[in-house]
Amino acid sequence: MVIESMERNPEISIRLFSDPHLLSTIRSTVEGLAKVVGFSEKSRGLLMLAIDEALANVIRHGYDGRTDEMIWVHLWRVREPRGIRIIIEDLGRSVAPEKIKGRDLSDVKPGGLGVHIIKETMNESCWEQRPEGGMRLTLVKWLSPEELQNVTPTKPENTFP
Amino acid sequence: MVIESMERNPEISIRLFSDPHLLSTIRSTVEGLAKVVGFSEKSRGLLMLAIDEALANVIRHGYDGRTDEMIWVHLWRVREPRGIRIIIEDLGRSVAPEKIKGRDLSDVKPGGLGVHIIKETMNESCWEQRPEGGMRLTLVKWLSPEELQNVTPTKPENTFP
Amino acid sequence: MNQELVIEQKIIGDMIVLRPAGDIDMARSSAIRKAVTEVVRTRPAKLVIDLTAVDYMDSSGIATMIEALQSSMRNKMKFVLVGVGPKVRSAFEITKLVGMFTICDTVEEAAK
Amino acid sequence: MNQELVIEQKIIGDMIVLRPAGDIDMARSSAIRKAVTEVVRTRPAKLVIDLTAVDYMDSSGIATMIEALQSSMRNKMKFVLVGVGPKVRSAFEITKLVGMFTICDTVEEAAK
Ligand SMILES: Nc1ncnc2c1ncn2[C@@H]1O[C@H](COP(=O)(O)OP(=O)(O)O)[C@@H](O)[C@H]1O
Ligand SMILES: Nc1ncnc2c1ncn2[C@@H]1O[C@H](COP(=O)(O)OP(=O)(O)O)[C@@H](O)[C@H]1O
Repeated sequence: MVIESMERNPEISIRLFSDPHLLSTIRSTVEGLAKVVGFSEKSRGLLMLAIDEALANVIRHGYDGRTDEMIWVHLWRVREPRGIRIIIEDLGRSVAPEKIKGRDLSDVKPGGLGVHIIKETMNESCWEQRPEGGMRLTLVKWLSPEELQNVTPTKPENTFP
Repeated sequence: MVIESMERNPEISIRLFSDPHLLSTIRSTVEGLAKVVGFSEKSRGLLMLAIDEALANVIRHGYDGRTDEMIWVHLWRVREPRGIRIIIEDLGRSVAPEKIKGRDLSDVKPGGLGVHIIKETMNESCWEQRPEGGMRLTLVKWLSPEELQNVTPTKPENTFP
Repeated sequence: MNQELVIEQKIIGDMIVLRPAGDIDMARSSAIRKAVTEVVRTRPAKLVIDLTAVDYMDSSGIATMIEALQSSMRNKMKFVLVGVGPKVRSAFEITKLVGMFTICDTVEEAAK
Repeated sequence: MNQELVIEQKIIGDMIVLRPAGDIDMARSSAIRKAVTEVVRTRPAKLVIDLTAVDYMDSSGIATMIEALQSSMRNKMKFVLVGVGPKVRSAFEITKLVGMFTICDTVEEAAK
Protein backbone atom coordinates (compact mmCIF):
# COMPACT_ATOMS: atom_id res chain seq x y z
CA MET A 1 0.00 0.00 0.00
CA VAL A 2 2.62 2.49 1.10
CA ILE A 3 4.91 1.39 -1.69
CA GLU A 4 2.19 1.80 -4.28
CA SER A 5 1.30 5.26 -3.12
CA MET A 6 4.99 6.22 -3.06
CA GLU A 7 5.15 5.17 -6.67
CA ARG A 8 2.45 7.71 -7.41
CA ASN A 9 3.26 10.64 -5.10
CA PRO A 10 6.77 11.94 -5.58
CA GLU A 11 8.92 11.09 -2.59
CA ILE A 12 10.49 14.52 -2.83
CA SER A 13 8.86 17.49 -4.57
CA ILE A 14 10.71 20.74 -5.05
CA ARG A 15 9.51 24.13 -6.20
CA LEU A 16 12.20 26.61 -7.07
CA PHE A 17 12.63 29.98 -8.72
CA SER A 18 14.15 29.98 -12.20
CA ASP A 19 17.39 31.45 -10.87
CA PRO A 20 20.56 29.89 -12.36
CA HIS A 21 22.25 30.29 -8.97
CA LEU A 22 19.87 27.70 -7.53
CA LEU A 23 20.78 24.98 -10.03
CA SER A 24 23.83 23.81 -8.07
CA THR A 25 21.54 23.16 -5.10
CA ILE A 26 19.18 21.01 -7.15
CA ARG A 27 22.15 19.13 -8.58
CA SER A 28 23.19 18.35 -4.99
CA THR A 29 19.70 17.09 -4.21
CA VAL A 30 19.67 14.72 -7.15
CA GLU A 31 23.20 13.58 -6.33
CA GLY A 32 22.09 12.86 -2.79
CA LEU A 33 19.10 10.76 -3.80
CA ALA A 34 21.13 8.95 -6.47
CA LYS A 35 23.64 7.97 -3.80
CA VAL A 36 20.89 6.50 -1.61
CA VAL A 37 19.67 4.46 -4.58
CA GLY A 38 23.18 3.14 -5.24
CA PHE A 39 24.44 4.96 -8.33
CA SER A 40 28.21 5.05 -8.77
CA GLU A 41 30.12 8.30 -8.53
CA LYS A 42 30.40 8.46 -12.32
CA SER A 43 26.67 7.92 -12.86
CA ARG A 44 25.88 10.51 -10.21
CA GLY A 45 28.06 13.01 -12.05
CA LEU A 46 26.17 12.36 -15.27
CA LEU A 47 22.81 12.59 -13.49
CA MET A 48 23.82 15.99 -12.09
CA LEU A 49 24.74 17.06 -15.59
CA ALA A 50 21.44 15.86 -17.06
CA ILE A 51 19.25 17.59 -14.47
CA ASP A 52 21.35 20.73 -14.74
CA GLU A 53 21.01 20.88 -18.53
CA ALA A 54 17.28 20.23 -18.30
CA LEU A 55 16.74 23.03 -15.78
CA ALA A 56 19.04 25.41 -17.68
CA ASN A 57 16.92 24.79 -20.79
CA VAL A 58 13.73 25.59 -18.90
CA ILE A 59 15.23 28.89 -17.75
CA ARG A 60 16.82 29.73 -21.10
CA HIS A 61 14.17 28.55 -23.57
CA GLY A 62 11.02 28.15 -21.49
CA TYR A 63 11.34 31.38 -19.50
CA ASP A 64 13.68 33.42 -21.79
CA GLY A 65 16.13 33.84 -18.94
CA ARG A 66 13.65 35.32 -16.45
CA THR A 67 14.73 34.45 -12.92
CA ASP A 68 11.45 34.93 -11.02
CA GLU A 69 9.38 32.14 -12.58
CA MET A 70 8.55 28.77 -11.01
CA ILE A 71 10.00 25.34 -11.77
CA TRP A 72 8.87 22.08 -10.19
CA VAL A 73 11.12 19.05 -9.77
CA HIS A 74 9.67 15.73 -8.57
CA LEU A 75 11.87 12.83 -7.49
CA TRP A 76 11.26 9.14 -6.90
CA ARG A 77 13.39 6.17 -6.04
CA VAL A 78 12.20 3.41 -8.39
CA ARG A 79 12.15 -0.22 -7.33
CA GLU A 80 11.92 -2.34 -10.49
CA PRO A 81 14.24 -1.87 -12.23
CA ARG A 82 16.04 -0.08 -9.46
CA GLY A 83 16.75 3.54 -10.32
CA ILE A 84 15.59 7.12 -10.14
CA ARG A 85 12.72 9.01 -11.80
CA ILE A 86 12.71 12.78 -12.20
CA ILE A 87 9.91 14.96 -13.53
CA ILE A 88 10.55 18.62 -14.33
CA GLU A 89 7.59 20.92 -14.93
CA ASP A 90 7.38 24.57 -15.92
CA LEU A 91 4.80 27.14 -17.00
CA GLY A 92 6.99 28.65 -19.71
CA ARG A 93 6.88 28.54 -23.48
CA SER A 94 5.39 25.31 -24.73
CA VAL A 95 7.07 23.82 -27.78
CA ALA A 96 6.29 20.69 -29.78
CA PRO A 97 8.38 17.86 -28.27
CA GLU A 98 9.77 16.91 -31.68
CA LYS A 99 11.45 20.33 -31.85
CA ILE A 100 13.59 19.48 -28.83
CA LYS A 101 16.52 17.61 -30.21
CA GLY A 102 20.26 17.46 -29.78
CA ARG A 103 22.41 18.65 -32.66
CA ASP A 104 24.88 16.71 -34.76
CA LEU A 105 28.03 16.56 -32.62
CA SER A 106 30.38 16.21 -35.59
CA ASP A 107 29.87 19.93 -36.18
CA VAL A 108 32.04 21.37 -33.40
CA LYS A 109 30.58 24.62 -32.12
CA PRO A 110 29.61 26.09 -28.79
CA GLY A 111 26.05 25.40 -27.62
CA GLY A 112 23.43 22.86 -28.52
CA LEU A 113 24.81 20.13 -26.27
CA GLY A 114 22.20 19.98 -23.49
CA VAL A 115 19.59 17.74 -25.09
CA HIS A 116 22.33 15.42 -26.30
CA ILE A 117 23.70 15.09 -22.75
CA ILE A 118 20.24 14.43 -21.33
CA LYS A 119 19.38 11.71 -23.87
CA GLU A 120 22.77 10.08 -23.59
CA THR A 121 22.68 9.98 -19.78
CA MET A 122 19.12 8.83 -19.14
CA ASN A 123 17.40 5.58 -20.02
CA GLU A 124 14.21 7.54 -20.69
CA SER A 125 13.74 11.21 -21.50
CA CYS A 126 10.37 12.37 -22.67
CA TRP A 127 9.17 15.94 -23.25
CA GLU A 128 5.44 16.72 -23.23
CA GLN A 129 3.35 19.85 -23.51
CA ARG A 130 1.30 20.29 -20.34
CA PRO A 131 -2.41 20.97 -20.80
CA GLU A 132 -2.03 23.79 -18.21
CA GLY A 133 0.74 25.36 -20.32
CA GLY A 134 4.48 24.86 -20.13
CA MET A 135 6.43 21.63 -20.53
CA ARG A 136 6.88 18.40 -18.62
CA LEU A 137 10.10 16.41 -18.92
CA THR A 138 10.19 12.87 -17.54
CA LEU A 139 13.63 11.37 -16.93
CA VAL A 140 14.43 7.84 -15.79
CA LYS A 141 17.78 6.22 -15.11
CA TRP A 142 18.32 2.67 -13.91
CA LEU A 143 21.31 1.21 -12.11
CA SER A 144 23.71 -0.53 -14.46
CA PRO A 145 24.14 -4.30 -13.91
CA GLU A 146 27.49 -3.50 -12.29
CA GLU A 147 25.97 -0.93 -9.94
CA LEU A 148 23.22 -3.40 -9.04
CA GLN A 149 25.85 -5.94 -8.03
CA ASN A 150 27.57 -3.47 -5.73
CA VAL A 151 24.38 -2.56 -3.96
CA THR A 152 24.05 -3.90 -0.42
CA PRO A 153 21.77 -6.91 -0.01
CA THR A 154 18.28 -6.11 1.26
CA LYS A 155 19.08 -7.54 4.67
CA PRO A 156 22.18 -5.75 5.88
CA GLU A 157 22.62 -8.23 8.75
CA ASN A 158 23.60 -10.81 6.12
CA THR A 159 26.87 -8.97 5.69
CA PHE A 160 27.58 -9.62 9.33
CA PRO A 161 28.17 -13.27 10.14
CA MET B 1 10.68 44.14 -6.29
CA VAL B 2 11.96 40.72 -7.18
CA ILE B 3 14.25 40.72 -4.19
CA GLU B 4 11.44 41.65 -1.86
CA SER B 5 9.17 38.92 -3.14
CA MET B 6 12.03 36.41 -2.88
CA GLU B 7 12.35 37.35 0.76
CA ARG B 8 8.75 36.31 1.21
CA ASN B 9 8.37 33.28 -1.07
CA PRO B 10 10.88 30.55 -0.30
CA GLU B 11 13.41 30.30 -3.10
CA ILE B 12 13.29 26.53 -2.79
CA SER B 13 10.37 24.62 -1.25
CA ILE B 14 10.56 20.90 -0.68
CA ARG B 15 7.89 18.43 0.28
CA LEU B 16 9.12 15.01 1.34
CA PHE B 17 7.87 11.83 2.95
CA SER B 18 8.91 11.23 6.55
CA ASP B 19 11.30 8.46 5.48
CA PRO B 20 14.69 8.51 7.27
CA HIS B 21 16.31 7.32 4.04
CA LEU B 22 15.45 10.67 2.45
CA LEU B 23 17.25 12.76 5.07
CA SER B 24 20.64 12.43 3.41
CA THR B 25 19.15 13.95 0.26
CA ILE B 26 17.81 16.97 2.14
CA ARG B 27 21.18 17.38 3.86
CA SER B 28 22.75 17.54 0.39
CA THR B 29 20.26 20.18 -0.67
CA VAL B 30 21.03 22.39 2.31
CA GLU B 31 24.76 21.85 1.83
CA GLY B 32 24.39 22.92 -1.79
CA LEU B 33 22.55 26.14 -0.99
CA ALA B 34 24.93 26.92 1.88
CA LYS B 35 27.83 26.65 -0.55
CA VAL B 36 26.22 29.13 -2.92
CA VAL B 37 25.76 31.55 -0.03
CA GLY B 38 29.43 31.20 0.94
CA PHE B 39 29.49 29.08 4.10
CA SER B 40 32.78 27.34 4.87
CA GLU B 41 33.07 23.57 4.73
CA LYS B 42 32.94 23.39 8.52
CA SER B 43 29.79 25.53 8.74
CA ARG B 44 28.18 23.49 5.98
CA GLY B 45 28.85 20.32 7.95
CA LEU B 46 27.17 21.81 11.02
CA LEU B 47 24.23 23.04 8.94
CA MET B 48 23.75 19.53 7.57
CA LEU B 49 23.79 18.23 11.11
CA ALA B 50 21.25 20.78 12.31
CA ILE B 51 18.74 20.15 9.51
CA ASP B 52 19.23 16.41 9.89
CA GLU B 53 18.52 16.50 13.64
CA ALA B 54 15.49 18.72 13.11
CA LEU B 55 14.00 16.39 10.49
CA ALA B 56 14.84 13.28 12.53
CA ASN B 57 12.96 14.84 15.46
CA VAL B 58 9.92 15.49 13.28
CA ILE B 59 9.89 11.84 12.19
CA ARG B 60 10.65 10.46 15.66
CA HIS B 61 8.60 12.73 17.91
CA GLY B 62 6.14 14.44 15.58
CA TYR B 63 5.17 11.37 13.56
CA ASP B 64 6.16 8.56 15.99
CA GLY B 65 8.41 7.04 13.36
CA ARG B 66 5.75 6.75 10.64
CA THR B 67 7.41 7.00 7.22
CA ASP B 68 4.43 7.96 5.05
CA GLU B 69 3.68 11.41 6.46
CA MET B 70 4.57 14.76 4.90
CA ILE B 71 7.31 17.21 5.86
CA TRP B 72 7.87 20.61 4.25
CA VAL B 73 11.25 22.34 4.07
CA HIS B 74 11.53 25.93 2.83
CA LEU B 75 14.86 27.53 2.00
CA TRP B 76 16.00 31.10 1.43
CA ARG B 77 19.28 32.82 0.84
CA VAL B 78 19.24 35.85 3.13
CA ARG B 79 20.90 39.11 2.14
CA GLU B 80 21.34 41.19 5.31
CA PRO B 81 23.05 39.78 7.26
CA ARG B 82 24.11 37.31 4.60
CA GLY B 83 23.07 33.77 5.45
CA ILE B 84 20.46 31.07 5.08
CA ARG B 85 16.94 30.67 6.43
CA ILE B 86 15.23 27.30 6.77
CA ILE B 87 11.65 26.60 7.81
CA ILE B 88 10.53 23.06 8.58
CA GLU B 89 6.82 22.30 8.89
CA ASP B 90 4.94 19.15 9.77
CA LEU B 91 1.42 18.01 10.58
CA GLY B 92 2.47 15.73 13.44
CA ARG B 93 2.08 15.95 17.18
CA SER B 94 2.05 19.53 18.37
CA VAL B 95 3.96 20.20 21.59
CA ALA B 96 4.48 23.38 23.56
CA PRO B 97 7.73 24.97 22.31
CA GLU B 98 9.10 25.28 25.84
CA LYS B 99 9.08 21.46 26.08
CA ILE B 100 11.61 21.22 23.28
CA LYS B 101 14.93 21.64 24.97
CA GLY B 102 18.39 20.13 24.86
CA ARG B 103 19.52 18.16 27.88
CA ASP B 104 22.41 18.84 30.22
CA LEU B 105 25.47 17.55 28.39
CA SER B 106 27.47 16.87 31.56
CA ASP B 107 25.31 13.76 32.01
CA VAL B 108 26.88 11.47 29.39
CA LYS B 109 24.25 9.17 27.92
CA PRO B 110 23.03 8.21 24.49
CA GLY B 111 20.24 10.40 23.03
CA GLY B 112 18.93 13.87 23.75
CA LEU B 113 21.57 15.65 21.69
CA GLY B 114 19.57 16.87 18.71
CA VAL B 115 18.07 20.07 20.12
CA HIS B 116 21.42 20.98 21.62
CA ILE B 117 23.11 20.58 18.20
CA ILE B 118 20.43 22.68 16.50
CA LYS B 119 20.63 25.54 19.01
CA GLU B 120 24.42 25.51 19.06
CA THR B 121 24.71 25.58 15.26
CA MET B 122 22.09 28.15 14.32
CA ASN B 123 21.90 31.85 15.14
CA GLU B 124 18.15 31.52 15.47
CA SER B 125 16.04 28.44 16.16
CA CYS B 126 12.41 28.90 17.00
CA TRP B 127 9.71 26.25 17.40
CA GLU B 128 6.04 27.19 17.05
CA GLN B 129 2.77 25.31 17.09
CA ARG B 130 1.02 25.77 13.73
CA PRO B 131 -2.63 26.79 13.87
CA GLU B 132 -3.31 24.06 11.27
CA GLY B 133 -1.70 21.48 13.57
CA GLY B 134 1.86 20.24 13.72
CA MET B 135 4.99 22.28 14.33
CA ARG B 136 6.98 24.97 12.54
CA LEU B 137 10.71 25.32 13.17
CA THR B 138 12.47 28.44 11.87
CA LEU B 139 16.25 28.25 11.59
CA VAL B 140 18.62 31.04 10.61
CA LYS B 141 22.38 31.01 10.25
CA TRP B 142 24.55 33.93 9.18
CA LEU B 143 28.01 33.89 7.68
CA SER B 144 30.73 34.44 10.26
CA PRO B 145 32.82 37.61 9.82
CA GLU B 146 35.60 35.41 8.48
CA GLU B 147 33.31 33.72 5.95
CA LEU B 148 32.02 37.13 4.88
CA GLN B 149 35.57 38.22 4.15
CA ASN B 150 36.23 35.21 1.96
CA VAL B 151 33.12 35.76 -0.10
CA THR B 152 33.73 37.04 -3.62
CA PRO B 153 33.07 40.74 -4.20
CA THR B 154 29.71 41.55 -5.74
CA LYS B 155 31.29 42.42 -9.08
CA PRO B 156 33.34 39.37 -10.06
CA GLU B 157 35.04 41.32 -12.89
CA ASN B 158 36.85 43.28 -10.17
CA THR B 159 38.89 40.19 -9.44
CA PHE B 160 40.19 40.37 -12.98
CA PRO B 161 42.41 43.36 -13.58
CA MET C 1 15.58 0.16 -2.39
CA ASN C 2 18.31 1.92 -0.40
CA GLN C 3 22.05 1.52 -0.27
CA GLU C 4 22.56 0.29 3.32
CA LEU C 5 25.58 0.72 5.53
CA VAL C 6 28.26 -1.83 4.71
CA ILE C 7 30.18 -2.93 7.81
CA GLU C 8 33.41 -4.85 7.45
CA GLN C 9 34.69 -6.82 10.39
CA LYS C 10 38.31 -7.79 10.97
CA ILE C 11 39.84 -9.80 13.81
CA ILE C 12 43.44 -8.82 14.63
CA GLY C 13 44.72 -10.85 17.58
CA ASP C 14 42.42 -10.10 20.53
CA MET C 15 41.10 -6.96 18.89
CA ILE C 16 38.04 -6.63 16.65
CA VAL C 17 37.81 -3.80 14.13
CA LEU C 18 34.47 -2.68 12.71
CA ARG C 19 34.69 -0.56 9.60
CA PRO C 20 31.39 0.96 8.49
CA ALA C 21 31.33 2.69 5.09
CA GLY C 22 28.82 5.44 4.38
CA ASP C 23 26.91 8.10 6.29
CA ILE C 24 25.74 7.09 9.76
CA ASP C 25 22.37 8.72 10.31
CA MET C 26 18.87 7.90 11.54
CA ALA C 27 18.33 5.46 8.67
CA ARG C 28 21.58 3.62 9.19
CA SER C 29 22.78 3.79 12.78
CA SER C 30 20.84 0.65 13.76
CA ALA C 31 23.14 -1.41 11.51
CA ILE C 32 26.25 -0.31 13.39
CA ARG C 33 24.47 -0.67 16.75
CA LYS C 34 23.62 -4.27 15.87
CA ALA C 35 27.20 -4.98 14.80
CA VAL C 36 28.57 -3.55 18.06
CA THR C 37 26.20 -5.69 20.14
CA GLU C 38 27.36 -8.84 18.30
CA VAL C 39 31.00 -7.98 18.85
CA VAL C 40 30.61 -7.18 22.54
CA ARG C 41 28.96 -10.58 22.98
CA THR C 42 32.26 -12.23 21.91
CA ARG C 43 34.21 -10.12 24.44
CA PRO C 44 37.42 -9.25 22.62
CA ALA C 45 40.03 -7.37 24.65
CA LYS C 46 39.58 -4.36 22.40
CA LEU C 47 36.87 -3.01 20.11
CA VAL C 48 37.97 -0.56 17.43
CA ILE C 49 35.53 1.35 15.24
CA ASP C 50 37.29 2.60 12.15
CA LEU C 51 35.42 5.64 10.84
CA THR C 52 37.77 6.36 7.94
CA ALA C 53 35.01 5.62 5.41
CA VAL C 54 32.35 7.52 7.36
CA ASP C 55 32.00 11.03 6.03
CA TYR C 56 29.02 12.05 8.14
CA MET C 57 27.56 11.11 11.51
CA ASP C 58 24.50 12.51 13.26
CA SER C 59 23.39 12.32 16.89
CA SER C 60 22.01 8.80 16.43
CA GLY C 61 25.50 7.73 15.37
CA ILE C 62 27.02 9.52 18.33
CA ALA C 63 24.52 7.85 20.63
CA THR C 64 25.64 4.51 19.22
CA MET C 65 29.27 5.36 19.94
CA ILE C 66 28.37 6.29 23.54
CA GLU C 67 26.51 2.98 23.90
CA ALA C 68 29.52 1.13 22.49
CA LEU C 69 31.83 2.93 24.92
CA GLN C 70 29.59 2.18 27.87
CA SER C 71 29.05 -1.48 27.08
CA SER C 72 32.79 -1.87 26.42
CA MET C 73 33.47 -0.43 29.88
CA ARG C 74 30.89 -2.74 31.47
CA ASN C 75 32.60 -5.69 29.79
CA LYS C 76 36.12 -4.51 30.66
CA MET C 77 36.98 -4.10 26.99
CA LYS C 78 39.01 -1.26 25.56
CA PHE C 79 37.16 0.93 23.05
CA VAL C 80 38.98 3.03 20.43
CA LEU C 81 37.78 5.24 17.58
CA VAL C 82 39.96 5.53 14.48
CA GLY C 83 39.90 7.69 11.34
CA VAL C 84 37.72 10.49 12.70
CA GLY C 85 37.39 12.96 9.80
CA PRO C 86 36.61 16.67 10.18
CA LYS C 87 32.80 16.39 9.81
CA VAL C 88 32.53 13.55 12.30
CA ARG C 89 34.89 15.31 14.67
CA SER C 90 32.82 18.47 14.68
CA ALA C 91 29.72 16.43 15.53
CA PHE C 92 31.58 15.09 18.58
CA GLU C 93 32.86 18.55 19.40
CA ILE C 94 29.51 20.32 19.26
CA THR C 95 28.08 17.74 21.68
CA LYS C 96 31.14 18.26 23.94
CA LEU C 97 31.85 14.53 23.81
CA VAL C 98 35.19 14.47 22.06
CA GLY C 99 37.09 14.10 25.34
CA MET C 100 35.14 10.95 26.30
CA PHE C 101 36.71 8.80 23.63
CA THR C 102 40.13 7.36 22.91
CA ILE C 103 40.79 8.45 19.35
CA CYS C 104 43.70 7.17 17.25
CA ASP C 105 44.73 8.09 13.73
CA THR C 106 45.18 4.55 12.44
CA VAL C 107 44.21 0.98 13.29
CA GLU C 108 47.92 0.19 13.81
CA GLU C 109 48.14 2.87 16.46
CA ALA C 110 44.94 1.61 18.08
CA ALA C 111 46.46 -1.87 18.28
CA LYS C 112 49.27 -0.68 20.59
CA MET D 1 24.22 37.15 -2.43
CA ASN D 2 26.03 34.35 -4.27
CA GLN D 3 29.56 33.05 -4.07
CA GLU D 4 30.85 33.85 -7.57
CA LEU D 5 33.56 32.10 -9.54
CA VAL D 6 37.01 33.23 -8.44
CA ILE D 7 39.47 33.29 -11.34
CA GLU D 8 43.18 33.61 -10.67
CA GLN D 9 45.45 34.75 -13.45
CA LYS D 10 49.16 34.01 -13.69
CA ILE D 11 51.66 35.08 -16.35
CA ILE D 12 54.50 32.59 -16.85
CA GLY D 13 56.82 33.79 -19.65
CA ASP D 14 54.70 34.07 -22.79
CA MET D 15 51.97 31.88 -21.35
CA ILE D 16 48.90 32.97 -19.40
CA VAL D 17 47.24 30.59 -16.96
CA LEU D 18 43.63 31.08 -15.86
CA ARG D 19 42.62 29.16 -12.77
CA PRO D 20 38.90 29.26 -11.98
CA ALA D 21 37.80 27.81 -8.65
CA GLY D 22 34.28 26.45 -8.21
CA ASP D 23 31.56 24.89 -10.33
CA ILE D 24 31.27 26.22 -13.87
CA ASP D 25 27.58 26.23 -14.73
CA MET D 26 24.92 28.49 -16.25
CA ALA D 27 25.27 30.97 -13.38
CA ARG D 28 29.03 31.19 -13.59
CA SER D 29 30.33 30.43 -17.06
CA SER D 30 30.07 34.08 -18.14
CA ALA D 31 32.84 34.96 -15.68
CA ILE D 32 35.29 32.57 -17.30
CA ARG D 33 34.13 33.59 -20.79
CA LYS D 34 34.90 37.23 -19.93
CA ALA D 35 38.31 36.29 -18.54
CA VAL D 36 39.19 34.35 -21.69
CA THR D 37 38.20 37.28 -23.92
CA GLU D 38 40.46 39.62 -21.93
CA VAL D 39 43.39 37.23 -22.18
CA VAL D 40 42.99 36.61 -25.91
CA ARG D 41 43.08 40.38 -26.43
CA THR D 42 46.65 40.43 -25.04
CA ARG D 43 47.69 37.61 -27.43
CA PRO D 44 50.01 35.47 -25.34
CA ALA D 45 51.69 32.58 -27.16
CA LYS D 46 49.78 30.13 -25.02
CA LEU D 47 46.55 30.16 -23.02
CA VAL D 48 46.23 27.54 -20.30
CA ILE D 49 43.02 26.95 -18.37
CA ASP D 50 43.78 25.12 -15.15
CA LEU D 51 40.64 23.24 -14.06
CA THR D 52 42.19 21.63 -10.97
CA ALA D 53 39.82 23.57 -8.69
CA VAL D 54 36.78 22.97 -10.90
CA ASP D 55 34.81 20.01 -9.69
CA TYR D 56 31.88 20.37 -12.06
CA MET D 57 31.27 21.78 -15.53
CA ASP D 58 28.07 21.83 -17.56
CA SER D 59 27.49 22.42 -21.27
CA SER D 60 27.76 26.19 -20.87
CA GLY D 61 31.26 25.63 -19.48
CA ILE D 62 32.08 23.29 -22.34
CA ALA D 63 30.78 25.84 -24.82
CA THR D 64 33.13 28.38 -23.24
CA MET D 65 36.06 25.98 -23.66
CA ILE D 66 35.15 25.48 -27.33
CA GLU D 67 34.99 29.26 -27.81
CA ALA D 68 38.36 29.63 -26.10
CA LEU D 69 39.85 26.94 -28.35
CA GLN D 70 38.43 28.54 -31.48
CA SER D 71 39.50 32.08 -30.66
CA SER D 72 42.95 30.80 -29.68
CA MET D 73 43.22 29.14 -33.09
CA ARG D 74 42.09 32.31 -34.87
CA ASN D 75 44.76 34.24 -32.99
CA LYS D 76 47.46 31.60 -33.56
CA MET D 77 47.72 30.94 -29.84
CA LYS D 78 48.16 27.52 -28.28
CA PHE D 79 45.34 26.43 -25.99
CA VAL D 80 45.81 23.82 -23.26
CA LEU D 81 43.53 22.41 -20.56
CA VAL D 82 45.07 21.26 -17.30
CA GLY D 83 43.80 19.42 -14.22
CA VAL D 84 40.73 17.84 -15.80
CA GLY D 85 39.09 15.83 -13.02
CA PRO D 86 36.80 12.83 -13.51
CA LYS D 87 33.46 14.76 -13.48
CA VAL D 88 34.70 17.39 -15.93
CA ARG D 89 36.23 14.71 -18.11
CA SER D 90 33.00 12.78 -18.37
CA ALA D 91 31.21 15.98 -19.45
CA PHE D 92 33.72 16.29 -22.30
CA GLU D 93 33.40 12.61 -23.07
CA ILE D 94 29.62 12.50 -23.25
CA THR D 95 29.69 15.38 -25.72
CA LYS D 96 32.38 13.52 -27.73
CA LEU D 97 34.65 16.55 -27.46
CA VAL D 98 37.51 15.16 -25.42
CA GLY D 99 39.65 14.59 -28.53
CA MET D 100 39.40 18.26 -29.61
CA PHE D 101 41.51 19.56 -26.75
CA THR D 102 45.14 19.37 -25.72
CA ILE D 103 44.94 18.16 -22.12
CA CYS D 104 47.93 18.08 -19.75
CA ASP D 105 48.15 16.88 -16.17
CA THR D 106 50.00 19.89 -14.78
CA VAL D 107 50.77 23.50 -15.65
CA GLU D 108 54.49 22.57 -15.84
CA GLU D 109 53.72 20.00 -18.50
CA ALA D 110 51.55 22.51 -20.36
CA ALA D 111 54.48 24.95 -20.37
CA LYS D 112 56.64 22.61 -22.44
N1 LIG E 1 12.56 23.35 -21.82
C1 LIG E 1 12.57 23.75 -23.12
N2 LIG E 1 11.59 24.56 -23.58
C2 LIG E 1 11.60 24.97 -24.86
N3 LIG E 1 12.53 24.59 -25.76
C3 LIG E 1 13.52 23.79 -25.39
C4 LIG E 1 13.60 23.31 -24.05
N4 LIG E 1 14.69 22.52 -23.93
C5 LIG E 1 15.26 22.51 -25.16
N5 LIG E 1 14.58 23.25 -26.05
C6 LIG E 1 14.91 23.42 -27.50
O1 LIG E 1 15.85 22.42 -27.88
C7 LIG E 1 17.04 23.02 -28.41
C8 LIG E 1 18.28 22.23 -28.08
O2 LIG E 1 18.62 22.39 -26.69
P1 LIG E 1 20.10 22.13 -26.17
O3 LIG E 1 20.60 20.87 -26.78
O4 LIG E 1 20.08 22.18 -24.70
O5 LIG E 1 21.00 23.31 -26.75
P2 LIG E 1 20.97 24.89 -26.45
O6 LIG E 1 20.19 25.10 -25.21
O7 LIG E 1 22.42 25.24 -26.31
O8 LIG E 1 20.32 25.48 -27.67
C9 LIG E 1 17.04 24.43 -27.88
O9 LIG E 1 17.76 25.32 -28.70
C10 LIG E 1 15.56 24.76 -27.81
O10 LIG E 1 15.08 25.18 -29.06
N1 LIG F 1 9.59 18.06 16.14
C1 LIG F 1 9.31 17.73 17.43
N2 LIG F 1 8.05 17.43 17.78
C2 LIG F 1 7.77 17.11 19.05
N3 LIG F 1 8.68 17.05 20.03
C3 LIG F 1 9.96 17.32 19.77
C4 LIG F 1 10.34 17.67 18.45
N4 LIG F 1 11.68 17.90 18.47
C5 LIG F 1 12.11 17.69 19.73
N5 LIG F 1 11.08 17.33 20.54
C6 LIG F 1 11.17 17.06 21.99
O1 LIG F 1 12.42 17.55 22.47
C7 LIG F 1 13.18 16.49 23.12
C8 LIG F 1 14.67 16.66 22.88
O2 LIG F 1 15.02 16.33 21.53
P1 LIG F 1 16.50 15.91 21.14
O3 LIG F 1 17.46 16.84 21.80
O4 LIG F 1 16.59 15.83 19.66
O5 LIG F 1 16.73 14.47 21.76
P2 LIG F 1 16.04 13.07 21.44
O6 LIG F 1 15.34 13.20 20.11
O7 LIG F 1 17.18 12.10 21.41
O8 LIG F 1 15.08 12.83 22.57
C9 LIG F 1 12.60 15.22 22.55
O9 LIG F 1 12.78 14.14 23.40
C10 LIG F 1 11.13 15.58 22.33
O10 LIG F 1 10.41 15.43 23.52
